[in-house]
Amino acid sequence: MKNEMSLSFTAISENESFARVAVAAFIARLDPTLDELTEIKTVVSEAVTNCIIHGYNNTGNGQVRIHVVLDEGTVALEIHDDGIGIKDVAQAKQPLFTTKPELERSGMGFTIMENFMDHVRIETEVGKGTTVFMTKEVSQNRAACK
Amino acid sequence: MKNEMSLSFTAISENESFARVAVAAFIARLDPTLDELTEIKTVVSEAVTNCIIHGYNNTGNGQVRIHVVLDEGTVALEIHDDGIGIKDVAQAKQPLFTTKPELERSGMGFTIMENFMDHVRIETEVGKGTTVFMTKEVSQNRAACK
Amino acid sequence: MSLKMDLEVKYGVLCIRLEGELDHHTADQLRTRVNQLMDEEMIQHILLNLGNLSFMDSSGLGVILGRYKQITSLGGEMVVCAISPAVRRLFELSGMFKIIRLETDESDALHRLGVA
Amino acid sequence: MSLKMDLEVKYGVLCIRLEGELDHHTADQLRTRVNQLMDEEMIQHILLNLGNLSFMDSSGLGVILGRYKQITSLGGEMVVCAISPAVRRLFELSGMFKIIRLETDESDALHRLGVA
Ligand SMILES: Nc1ncnc2c1ncn2[C@@H]1O[C@H](COP(=O)(O)OP(=O)(O)O)[C@@H](O)[C@H]1O
Ligand SMILES: Nc1ncnc2c1ncn2[C@@H]1O[C@H](COP(=O)(O)OP(=O)(O)O)[C@@H](O)[C@H]1O
Repeated sequence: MKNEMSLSFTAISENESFARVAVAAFIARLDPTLDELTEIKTVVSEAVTNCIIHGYNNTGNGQVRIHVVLDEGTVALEIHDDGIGIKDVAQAKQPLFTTKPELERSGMGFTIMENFMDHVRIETEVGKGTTVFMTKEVSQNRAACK
Repeated sequence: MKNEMSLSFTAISENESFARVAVAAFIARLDPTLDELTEIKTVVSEAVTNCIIHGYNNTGNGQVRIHVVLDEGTVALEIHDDGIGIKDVAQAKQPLFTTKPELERSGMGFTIMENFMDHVRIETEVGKGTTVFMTKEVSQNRAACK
Repeated sequence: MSLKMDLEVKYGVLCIRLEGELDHHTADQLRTRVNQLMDEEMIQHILLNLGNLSFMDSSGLGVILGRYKQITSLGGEMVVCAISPAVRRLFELSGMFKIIRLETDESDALHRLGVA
Repeated sequence: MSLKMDLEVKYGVLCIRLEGELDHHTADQLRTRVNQLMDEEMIQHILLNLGNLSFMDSSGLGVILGRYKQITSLGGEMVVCAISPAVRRLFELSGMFKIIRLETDESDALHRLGVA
């Protein structure tokens, strides 16, 4: 059974925790382990924060969009902004690389996404926006399925 | 500050609790009372269930859409399906009226929405779908705002 | 959040103890479990313990009314022996207390049903 | 869920006890509070108690690294005295333990800082 959900919300930092909770609530029926749930909440937080800070330059204008598809035990996440885009993706993905050191960014966002998910793919166009596609297989606790 | 969120998901009953949790998480920053939160979760549950059971006839095909706008202390909710629509809205709103007694529907959905929210308005077109618009002023606990 | 159902038959009374959230999705699960048990065992009355039910909507009212009709058609009664504030409000709004008696606790309820 | 911050100055050590979720939104709140306190009082070292932090992301790493730079530029040290499993993983992934020492508890940490 395929089940999907789309979410879009104002690009303000107050909504970061909402995005995590919403995605976690949606995937709850897969009965992921606590570690898997934490990993998914973390990558949602990373990608959404990037849309707000980098994509929309912290203006509070613009919408962040999230699309989640559950298919068997696989979670597919898509997190999107219509913001400034990324010029050099290879550079952006390097650990500790950040274009906003003045905001005390750690430059670890993409590194965490790649560590916590099975696959990460970035689609971006300068001046148009960025989409991060991620998938993860969760170890469904079949015994708990009724 | 205006803050808005849109949500859409597959019209299956498993997603009813997700819809409640997502809306509750989004409005949490208004710091509503527990009673207000319960009221809003209940009306979300009523309207979403109606989309699934009545709008889409329990087929599992179709999407339920929710739009939430927070403006000062007011929550505006819009819950929509592209389903069969309602022929006679005045009749549908009557307490205990239901077109699906065989599914043990209580016919109390609209009555609960009207009791728990400040305003309820229904827009519907047979064969095209139904949208329920609801608003509620929540008593913001200003002391807790930082 | 889902629904935990604890079903026990005591002196011919089906005690239904619910914990969690009773909505359209979990109401279907509850209906299936109760109907199955009523097919298998001789049930005279139904006792509902809703003290730990944190959420209920009109689908919950529907499944309770359905079981009420079922047990009264067999000559039995339905009583509620604990209720949370959220659920109490829905019961009041829909006039459920006109047909379903509220007792203070389970043993009291069993007593009033004349079985214990 | 938001962040609860308990800030206390003890023997010139700023003890920061965090509970809840440290993300970009709450990291901004934490930065403001800590910087304000460091303007007002003489702070030698920073002690982080993250035992009750249920969630952290890379924005949390950023604000911690920022305070680390601040205190080391003043000749001080930063130690962590409790850490939850979720946060430990992020610390390991980003090599934080190479620069920030982990102690078993607060009194131990204060002792190692040479102040108590
Ligand atoms: N949605 C986005 N829009 C524009 N640029 C982005 C986006 N996401 C990431 N970037 C760029 O990639 C860099 C690295 O991102 P990341 O690894 O998450 O670290 P950080 O957010 O700490 O800078 C960012 O500094 C930014 O330049
Ligand atoms: N989204 C919808 N699409 C089509 N019909 C609807 C919708 N919502 C409500 N209705 C109609 O209105 C009636 C009353 O709804 P309600 O008061 O919620 O009671 P119930 O869901 O228990 O039937 C339903 O029985 C149905 O005929």
